[in-house]
Amino acid sequence: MKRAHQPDPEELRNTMADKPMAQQAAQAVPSGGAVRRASLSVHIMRFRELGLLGFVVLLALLVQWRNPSFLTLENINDLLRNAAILSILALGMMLVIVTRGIDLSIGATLALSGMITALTVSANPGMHPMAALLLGTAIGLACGSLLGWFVARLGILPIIATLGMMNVFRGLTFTISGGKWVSAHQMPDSFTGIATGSILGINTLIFIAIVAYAVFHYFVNHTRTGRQIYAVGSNPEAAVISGIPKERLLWLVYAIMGALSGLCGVLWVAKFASAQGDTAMGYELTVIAACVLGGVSIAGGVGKVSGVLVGSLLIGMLNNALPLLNVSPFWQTAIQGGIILLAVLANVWVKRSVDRNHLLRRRI
Amino acid sequence: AACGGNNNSGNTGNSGASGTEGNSSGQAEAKDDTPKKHAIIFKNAGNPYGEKMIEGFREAMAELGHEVIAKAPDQPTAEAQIQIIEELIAQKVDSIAIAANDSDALEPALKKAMDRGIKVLSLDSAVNANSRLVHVNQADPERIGRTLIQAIHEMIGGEGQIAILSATSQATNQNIWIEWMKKELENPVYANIELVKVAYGDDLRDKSVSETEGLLKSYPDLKGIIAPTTVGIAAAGKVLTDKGLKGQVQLTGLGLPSEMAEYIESGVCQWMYLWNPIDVGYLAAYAADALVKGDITGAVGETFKAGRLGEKSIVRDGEDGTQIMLGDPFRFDQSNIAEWKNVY
Amino acid sequence: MLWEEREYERKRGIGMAEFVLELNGITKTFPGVKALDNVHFRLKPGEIHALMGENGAGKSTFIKIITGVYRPDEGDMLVNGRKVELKGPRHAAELGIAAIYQHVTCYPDLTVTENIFMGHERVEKGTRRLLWKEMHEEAQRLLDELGADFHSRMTMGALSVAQQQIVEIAKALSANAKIIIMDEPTAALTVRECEQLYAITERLRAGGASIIFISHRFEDMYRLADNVTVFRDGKYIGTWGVHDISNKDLIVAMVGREVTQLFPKKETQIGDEVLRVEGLGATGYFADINFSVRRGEIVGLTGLVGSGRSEVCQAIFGIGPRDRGKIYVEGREASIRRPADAMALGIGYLPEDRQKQGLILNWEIAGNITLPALRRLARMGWIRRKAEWSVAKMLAEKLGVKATGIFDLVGSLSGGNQQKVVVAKLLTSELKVLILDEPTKGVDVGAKSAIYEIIGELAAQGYGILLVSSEMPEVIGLSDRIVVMREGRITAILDRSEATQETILEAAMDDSTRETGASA
Amino acid sequence: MEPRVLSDRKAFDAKRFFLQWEWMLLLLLVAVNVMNAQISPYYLDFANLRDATMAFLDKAFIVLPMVLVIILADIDISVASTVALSSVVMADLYNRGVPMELAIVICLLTGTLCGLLNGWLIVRYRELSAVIVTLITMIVYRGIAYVILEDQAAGHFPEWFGFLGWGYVAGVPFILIVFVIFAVLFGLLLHKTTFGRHVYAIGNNPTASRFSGVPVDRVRMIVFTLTGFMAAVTALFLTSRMGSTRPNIANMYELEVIAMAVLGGISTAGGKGRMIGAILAVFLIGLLRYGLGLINVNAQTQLIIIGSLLIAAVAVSNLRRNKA
Ligand SMILES: Nc1ncnc2c1ncn2[C@@H]1O[C@H](COP(=O)(O)OP(=O)(O)OP(=O)(O)O)[C@@H](O)[C@H]1O
Ligand SMILES: Nc1ncnc2c1ncn2[C@@H]1O[C@H](COP(=O)(O)OP(=O)(O)OP(=O)(O)O)[C@@H](O)[C@H]1O
Ligand SMILES: [Mg+2]
Ligand SMILES: [Mg+2]
Repeated sequence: MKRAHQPDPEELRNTMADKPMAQQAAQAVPSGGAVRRASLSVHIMRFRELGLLGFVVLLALLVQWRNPSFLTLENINDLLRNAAILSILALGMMLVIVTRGIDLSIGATLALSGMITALTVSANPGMHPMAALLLGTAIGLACGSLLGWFVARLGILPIIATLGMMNVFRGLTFTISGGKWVSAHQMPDSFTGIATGSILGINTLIFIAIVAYAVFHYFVNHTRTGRQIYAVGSNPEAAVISGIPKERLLWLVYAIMGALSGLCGVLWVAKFASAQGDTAMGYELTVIAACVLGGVSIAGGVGKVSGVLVGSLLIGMLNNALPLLNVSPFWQTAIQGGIILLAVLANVWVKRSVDRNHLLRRRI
Repeated sequence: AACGGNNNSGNTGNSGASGTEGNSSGQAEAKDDTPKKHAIIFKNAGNPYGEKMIEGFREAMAELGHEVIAKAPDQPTAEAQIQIIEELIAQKVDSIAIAANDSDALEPALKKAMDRGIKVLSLDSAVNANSRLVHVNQADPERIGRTLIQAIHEMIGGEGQIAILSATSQATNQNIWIEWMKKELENPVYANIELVKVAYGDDLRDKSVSETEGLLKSYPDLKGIIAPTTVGIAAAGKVLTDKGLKGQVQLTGLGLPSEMAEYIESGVCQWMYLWNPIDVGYLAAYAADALVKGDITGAVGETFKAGRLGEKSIVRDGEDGTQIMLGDPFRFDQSNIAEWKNVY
Repeated sequence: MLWEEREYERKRGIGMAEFVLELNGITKTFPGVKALDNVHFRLKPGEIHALMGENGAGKSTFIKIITGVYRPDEGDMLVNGRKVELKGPRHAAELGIAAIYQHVTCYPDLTVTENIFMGHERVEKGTRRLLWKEMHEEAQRLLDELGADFHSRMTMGALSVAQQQIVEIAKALSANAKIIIMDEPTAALTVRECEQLYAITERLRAGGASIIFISHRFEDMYRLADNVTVFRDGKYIGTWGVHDISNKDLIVAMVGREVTQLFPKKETQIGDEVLRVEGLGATGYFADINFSVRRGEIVGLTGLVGSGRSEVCQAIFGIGPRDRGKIYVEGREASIRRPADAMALGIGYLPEDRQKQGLILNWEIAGNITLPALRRLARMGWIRRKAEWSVAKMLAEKLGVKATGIFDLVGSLSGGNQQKVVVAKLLTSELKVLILDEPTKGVDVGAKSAIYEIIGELAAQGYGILLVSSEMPEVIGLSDRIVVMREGRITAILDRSEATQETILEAAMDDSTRETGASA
Repeated sequence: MEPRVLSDRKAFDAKRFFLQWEWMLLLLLVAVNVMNAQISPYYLDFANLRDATMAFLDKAFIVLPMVLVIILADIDISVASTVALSSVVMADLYNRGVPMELAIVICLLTGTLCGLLNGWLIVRYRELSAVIVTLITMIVYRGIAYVILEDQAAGHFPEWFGFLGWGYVAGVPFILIVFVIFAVLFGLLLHKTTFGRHVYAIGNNPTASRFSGVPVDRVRMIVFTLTGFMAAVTALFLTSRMGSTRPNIANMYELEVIAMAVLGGISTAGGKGRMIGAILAVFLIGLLRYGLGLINVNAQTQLIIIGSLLIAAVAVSNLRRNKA
């Protein structure tokens, strides 16, 4: 029933060969046991993140065994600080992917907003850091809105629109900076303090990420607009027929993604105390990988805030742990890829065995 | 049907037969003063270091009255530089000065250029001896390597663990410098210094930061970090500053004054080195002009006048290459950083 | 502005108007097709109004105009006597119009509750926060009321089509709609579920709603409707009281001619066994399936929705799971691991969901028909276009596909004609056994009798036919033998002579369901 | 039922015919050429034009199978890594004393194997989509290339190997000839054979295809394997052009390849598009880049121009379709 007209590799799944397990749960119990069934299926849904979380914990223990400095407070703080930007971007990307889209331009948007903000701050050292954050976010928002307009109104496929704008934004960054970098000495301490300072005893970056997660959790699960975004991703045709403002929501999703990229641009520049033209080049693929690890379905409609969090943490952990393990630099990429592959496959195996158990339990 | 690459030796690196004589063929070498077209290719666009180099190149060419074509690909890859070389060949430029993204991979393309009578030289980051007439070397790799070890030795008081934070694992320059550093360390003077690791930050900010943090955690007794790359040293400076390790872990290496001013002024990095990229470009321009005019051919012993830099001579570079030395690396410390930080 | 309209209505008093809904002179053209041509329609308060017509008559298009999905080229629409110009689906919903569409339009990844409340969620005043608990409870209440056997927190995609239909109805109920439109809601339902639906519909009417009901089943109309309106080829034919018009006249109105015999059972020579399954089983789906089909025989396979018929068929066809049992074709044990194996052995399968499983909607008729037989129409992998087209033309004409040519896009055909194209796909290969899964689902009388005729003819030609159907008259009328399934097992194999509605239902339902549903 | 006669003539629909995307591309291509010739005196030089094709054709080899992949509604982002791995394997073997001929064969095998592994993972683990699988193998393949060559470059190939990337046959670049042959083969494969028809069918509706007996899994495996093979072909030509190789070769090629296919009218939603469009797009982007390079437009402006072109072209085609 899912997207009858839309060619979709996912659709193969819906053939009789492998039906969603909840359905099997539904048939397993005769009518009357509705409540029991629901709780069962709810548990299975949770299982995904749990499985991944288990993997993360296992990996953490393994690393800890090899290098005891891994699970120190300081290292965990470093890890989270480094994963903060990734995890914020992954939130926006989750929404984009939920609507069956993809955004390849975020690295470029991030660089553009970071560069403009850095230039502004270096010209006006007195600028309040909050103003810098707002400026960056606004620039990202503008970029994202433009993209959203292309996707929602002109109907350009997201992969093309964002690929094109990736080039444009990147080119603009180079042009605006005139080939120069903005360096640490040009940035006032108040600005770089965005990344080093702390709020309520938590590093600002981590704090911002936590706030972003809280806001997103609320937005996605407890507001109409949030749920409608999922509806659009789940079945765009149905969404149109039932009067959901699909175009506006698509636009909103890209605008949010842009705003987050803009915000992260400022954070990035503040964190590294340097703005360059090639900042975060290719970073979009890492962000997408985090989403995918976190169980966001490329086919749309599926994706959870908690999953994205775990996915980003896993990637953040890999980046943090491999240098600690004294792995040869030449092996790092391969190992990283291998672990991601393993995590994804393990997820599938677990899911399949759960399915099989359900089938076995069915009464015929 | 022609084909590139007449490379017949089997070893890597700077090898191969004489690349110079056979190529300076044909072309009329009348010493005319008509304006020529000189091209410079940098590694990638949007790199202030490269911009400065190009600035120096332009400055010299303006003095000489020639036209400059300055190019850089959007990404630092050899593939993109090959394409640019093709475009320059088509425009029939007179010389190409290139800061290479890969020492070997440009060989067929540059040979094609030389076959068409274009004078090819490399600057900053060399191509192998086969694919150039001469290399304009910003500083002697041996001097850089040894100087950096000497510097860290002095900073940490002659004893303790040190680590190197490099660019990518295949960056040619860095690898040569690291080789020299290791050679220098063999000197008994450094018996108490232990090089614990060479980490690679890939010239990416985030990766360099993670790698630095990893070093600090894996080697709690680490006394010093040498980062012979501009991105790496700035990232390391930032990490040391943020973690309040000033004075506990020393930092030196090669960095841009503008990027490092903050850390040199604060003392996180007591001093570091770099050459003047403007002069590198400037020197390359005079060398290119001399090559085109036929004043030099790239052979050892030849000399030419390089504007404000005075008389320069061509010296041997390794087995079979030749190079022009700019001079020693320049030391930046608290006394002079203020005047340089706004230059480049 | 909307508020003003409502306010105005309130002052006038709802129900004062003679008709809750009135459409005049509606015309709608799609590129190349005049789907509706100056049609009229009137709906009285508290009425159940059947809308009938052949496939492609324009019924669904008409519905989409009422719900604001399409805008009419010409014509007026009056709600409660007031002229409205719909701005979109949401506007229609605000006017109290809700529709259950022919092709279920749900959000498979969301929960049942969300599906029910999408577009009119309950939110906290002020904070606009969604009131999940309240919605879940309300949804569950609606579902319980509708006799659903699933939970409101389940994922929609996990439900069967019938269950999804119930959710759609719950959605209309939750929106408090005053005008409810159901486009072929019974097409995917079995007898028991139809009964439930009738009851629900009656209750809706009792609650003050007016209902437009589209169906190809006459039984639906007689059981429910007060009046019936007939469209044909996009034109308005007439409106009658259900009991004022004879069945025969109604069919003439719909089809434009007389449809003589509905079940043209030809006398066929029943020959040797072509297909036999022994001990077929798939963990969690079905078990111990034994039956056989002989040459020239039509074996009906029936049961309630979800009894596992489709799974059995697909296992035989090599596309579904199967972990036990043997399949024999013409006495020889067959190893079938994928559809191509089954087709090579002479087994063809007509899938139950023609849009998803049967057709490539944005392809031409020709390409669709020849897809299963491409290999044979090609020389060393090279497609021979001429041969391909002539086969397609021959089959499409033989089955009477209503289109301008074989290069029409299948997606632009009406349901019945799409179904004929799916049947044509089967005939491209040289088959011995045809497994037809609900071949007349959502097909009009005319096309239905055409398909029955085709089935009879195929049996006469010596095909062994396994006919899966939920429609009792169809199964009884066509089959030589009837296999009845319940919850993944065969509960009875009845001979033509012993098969009646009662005997079949008895085998199809277990004790608990029989009490509620056996009145049919 | 009344007998009905169905036409089996394809009515010539002038509007539809001229609204085809390929015309638009052709028009753009002509425009680019005219513009280039106008602004650069070096452009209309036969030798230059001929050599220009050599500079961008290497990645074009991957565009051909990528068209099939995208029509299947899949995507393969591991291609650049496959190029790197096959190139590195070949060079490393050669430098270890394996004869070049054999090394080339192994290079092709490596690419094919990478593609096969992609295909196998995608088919075996249907829960994962092609994006996910190839995103991961992209990292893995590149990683293995690093493991093999570490920080070394490998090269010093025999002289004849340079012919692949730099040689001419009767004045025509060898790489162009090979590309034309492959392009024709792929065009025929996609448009004239059952295999091609199956690819379109799967891209449009995989479920219905399965029910029609189309060997869905096999077709997908073959297409991904072909992609791997063509990536290895690219590796051959690219390595020949560079004369040596490193693990970071062909960086970010995947996005350029996808951009070319997509500009060529191949819809990432699957089931739509034609080979000729992609080929036109290859030349369009290649020649545009070359022209911009000749007038020394800087890299950042080139990025902006190419990005805007991609969007503008697709936007215009969308607008036209909506109007039609
Ligand atoms: N979006 C569309 N584009 C083009 N033609 C269409 C479209 N929708 C419907 N049509 C055509 O309009 C006519 C009426 O179709 P409609 O779906 O309303 O018929 P129907 O009466 O509901 O048939 P069925 O009983 O099979 O559901 C058909 O000829 C159909 O091909
Ligand atoms: N399109 C579908 N999507 C999801 N689940 C389905 C779908 N079709 C059937 N099912 C589920 O598969 C189970 C087995 O149903 P199956 O289709 O084999 O039954 P059936 O007796 O053939 O019924 P029907 O004739 O309606 O297909 C059913 O319980 C139903 O929940
Ligand atoms: Mg209809
Ligand atoms: Mg069924």
